[in-house]
This record gives sequence, structure tokens and C-alpha cells, in this order.
Amino acid sequence: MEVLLFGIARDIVGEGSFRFDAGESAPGSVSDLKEKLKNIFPEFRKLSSLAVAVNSTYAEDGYRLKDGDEIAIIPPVSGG
Amino acid sequence: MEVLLFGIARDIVGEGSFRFDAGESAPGSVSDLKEKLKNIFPEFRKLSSLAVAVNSTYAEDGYRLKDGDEIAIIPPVSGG
Amino acid sequence: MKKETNVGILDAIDASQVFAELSHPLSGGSCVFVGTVREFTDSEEVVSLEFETYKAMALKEMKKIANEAAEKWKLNKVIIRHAVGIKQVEEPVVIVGASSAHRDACFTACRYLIDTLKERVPIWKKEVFKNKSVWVSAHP
Amino acid sequence: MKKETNVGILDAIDASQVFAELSHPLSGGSCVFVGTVREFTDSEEVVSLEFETYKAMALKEMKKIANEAAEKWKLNKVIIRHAVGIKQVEEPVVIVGASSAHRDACFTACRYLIDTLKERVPIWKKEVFKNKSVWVSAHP
Repeated sequence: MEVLLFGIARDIVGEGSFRFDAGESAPGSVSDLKEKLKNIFPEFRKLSSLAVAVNSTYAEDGYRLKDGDEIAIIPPVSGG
Repeated sequence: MEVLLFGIARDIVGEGSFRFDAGESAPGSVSDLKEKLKNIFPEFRKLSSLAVAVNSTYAEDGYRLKDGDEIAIIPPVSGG
Repeated sequence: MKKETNVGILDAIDASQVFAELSHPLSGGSCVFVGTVREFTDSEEVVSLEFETYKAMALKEMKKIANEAAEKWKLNKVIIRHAVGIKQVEEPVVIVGASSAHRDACFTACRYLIDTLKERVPIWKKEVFKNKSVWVSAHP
Repeated sequence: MKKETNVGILDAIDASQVFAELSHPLSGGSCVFVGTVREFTDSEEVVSLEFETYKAMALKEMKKIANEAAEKWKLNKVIIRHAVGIKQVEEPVVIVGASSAHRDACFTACRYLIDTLKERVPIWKKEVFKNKSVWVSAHP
């Protein structure tokens, strides 16, 4: 499972995307994804907020991630 | 004493200005001017409002008109 | 007052440069309102609008309004311009705008500029319909 | 929905045609906000801003916001555009605007467009100062 990274999320990880191996370690839901990411990269815990987009739409914590979903980490936005 | 006329005020009088002869008939104050104008041209009584400018600034009713003042009738404005 | 204010009575309104004119290194944003001729008034088709003004007084009032806005809010630049003459549907007739460090100020000021212009600046608009013409707001 | 909405992510913002684009025979006015790069943030001198976006999602969110505005108020046209890349002081980075029959609607909608864009559209701004750079709003 690949996760797209932007802004400070990309800086924290050091790359534009992050791959979870299939199987046990792959997150099952949006909240699971956030928690796993914070455990691997504790810097995510310091952000003002952390959202996840699935197929280019904001996704609720309870959303079950499916094969083929385009998943992106959305750190605090600051357009305008 | 000459009075400048704009918009519907000019249409009511039929000219761009109106002259009061010097002496008794000349209005002494802004309120006097409005009253005299309404008596000569009753159509002015039908307007939503009627203001007077002296030297290109809105003038209070009590203002005493002086020689050399530039006087203008300001019917309801409708810019924008 | 050090704010830059710019007012004018013109034959035509050119909106293409207004944001460049309002640009300022200490501004984070500019808000501009442009008023245009609408095709219908109370479902009657408008052929054109005719604007006339008492120019010396109009410029004086516009300058006052620009200065009032610059005193009420933290603005870096203010523009108020109005057109006179005959205007067709969709043509711009008035442009007001302000730039400021934060957007609250320029939005609020921009609204103040157009509202106050409509209340006080000696400009008169005649709506020309197919079979009649009317001085707007003249009668109750 | 029949309203015309136009959204975009661009390398540069051109504000010169926005009022022509918002023009509509049934509109009495248009309100436009342009956001520009400010020289100082909390009295620190800004060298430049860098914007990046998740483009597919940003366009989708901008379209949603434009449609929401057109449902909330009677608008004839809506525009939302944001720039990406490196921007210098005074350069425009965002433009939002609406046109409507009466000015209340376009003013309120324009404010909604920029406020909601700042809340929801996935665009990230990095402020580059002389000795450091900061992702804006990233940390509390």
C-alpha cells in the first residue's frame, strides 16, 4: 500500500511517498494508517492536524482502505 | 443668485441652472432656498429627498448663503 | 495621512490594471468591487444607463470616503472611480477597491466604499427602457 | 447546476481579465479578492513563498467550494484559481471572485470562497526567510 506525501509530510518522511508492505503491517483503516505513521515517524505527532484523503477526497477515520485506493496524507493546509 | 441643477432637478426646471433675482426674492439660507424652489416648481415636493451643496460640500439647512458661494441642488443620488 | 488614495470620474472604467494598482509589498490581499449595467430592473429590459455628475463635488466626496475608509481600517491603498455618460448592458460603471495586510480589512473597506458612494456621491443614473426613462431613486 | 464555475491550479495568476470573465448580462456587480505575497510575517522579512499542491484533490475541492457558493447565494459566475511554485513579494498567489445581480451576494460569496479555500484546499505554503524556511500552519 502506497501513501502520497505533501508539504511537511514529505519533509518528515524524506520522500514523496511511503510504502507499507502488504499483510499484517498494512493499515486497515484511515485511523489505523494515521496511528501507524505516527509510530514510525514521531514527528507527525507534533503537527497541528493530520488528515487523509482517499481518491482525492477527505476520508473519515473509520473508512476501510481498499486495494486500488489512491491514499494521501494531508498535513495542515495553508493555501491563499 | 445662481443655483446649479443636476439629474431630475434639471429636468424639472428645464435648464442646467436657475437664477434668483437679487433683493427680496433671493433665499437667505439653505432651507429658505429649498422652500422657494418647491413653491416655484412644485414637482420638487414629490422627490424622495432634496439636498443643497455649497462650494461642493453638503450644506445644513441653517447655512446662510453668501455672495460668491457656488450653490447646487442635489436630488436623490443614484451612483454605483 | 500616508495612505495612497486614488479617486476619479472617467468616461470609461478599465478594470484590467486595478490589482496591479492596489499592489503593495505590505499587502497580503486586495478586494475589488466592479458595478456593471444589468439587463433587467424589476423584469423590465434596460436599453442603457446614463450617468451624470456634479464633478467637483463628486471628486471631493470620493476623496472623503477613501480617507474615511483609510482611517477606519488598516489599508495600504484605496481606489474609487466612477464612469459618466451612456453605458450599455455589462459595461462597468464603478470600481472600488482596497489592499491591506489582512483580508478582513480590505473586504470590509471595499463594502464600505461602494455603500457610502451610493449614499453620498453626487452621481445620477437614468435608466433608459424601450418606452420611457427614469431617474433612479428620485421618487419614493 | 447552470451556474458557470471556473477553477484552476496555475503557474501564475493573471488578474487582468477577471472582471471580463465574471461579466454577465444579469449581473449588477462582481467582487474579487486577490491574495499576494506580503513582505513581512511577524516582522520577519519574507524572501519568497513556495506553494505546492495535491492537484487532483485541490481541483476537486475548489469545484466543490464553487458549487457550494452557487447554491448558497444567487451567483451568475464563480472563479477560484491558485498558483503553485515560487512566488516573490507582491506576486498574486490566489484569485477568487463571483458576480451576481445584487452586490450582497457577490461580496458574501467572495469572502466564503477565500475563507473556505484556506480551510480545505490541499495547498501548502512554505515561507522562505533569510536563514530558515517554515511550512505555514504545520505546527500549533
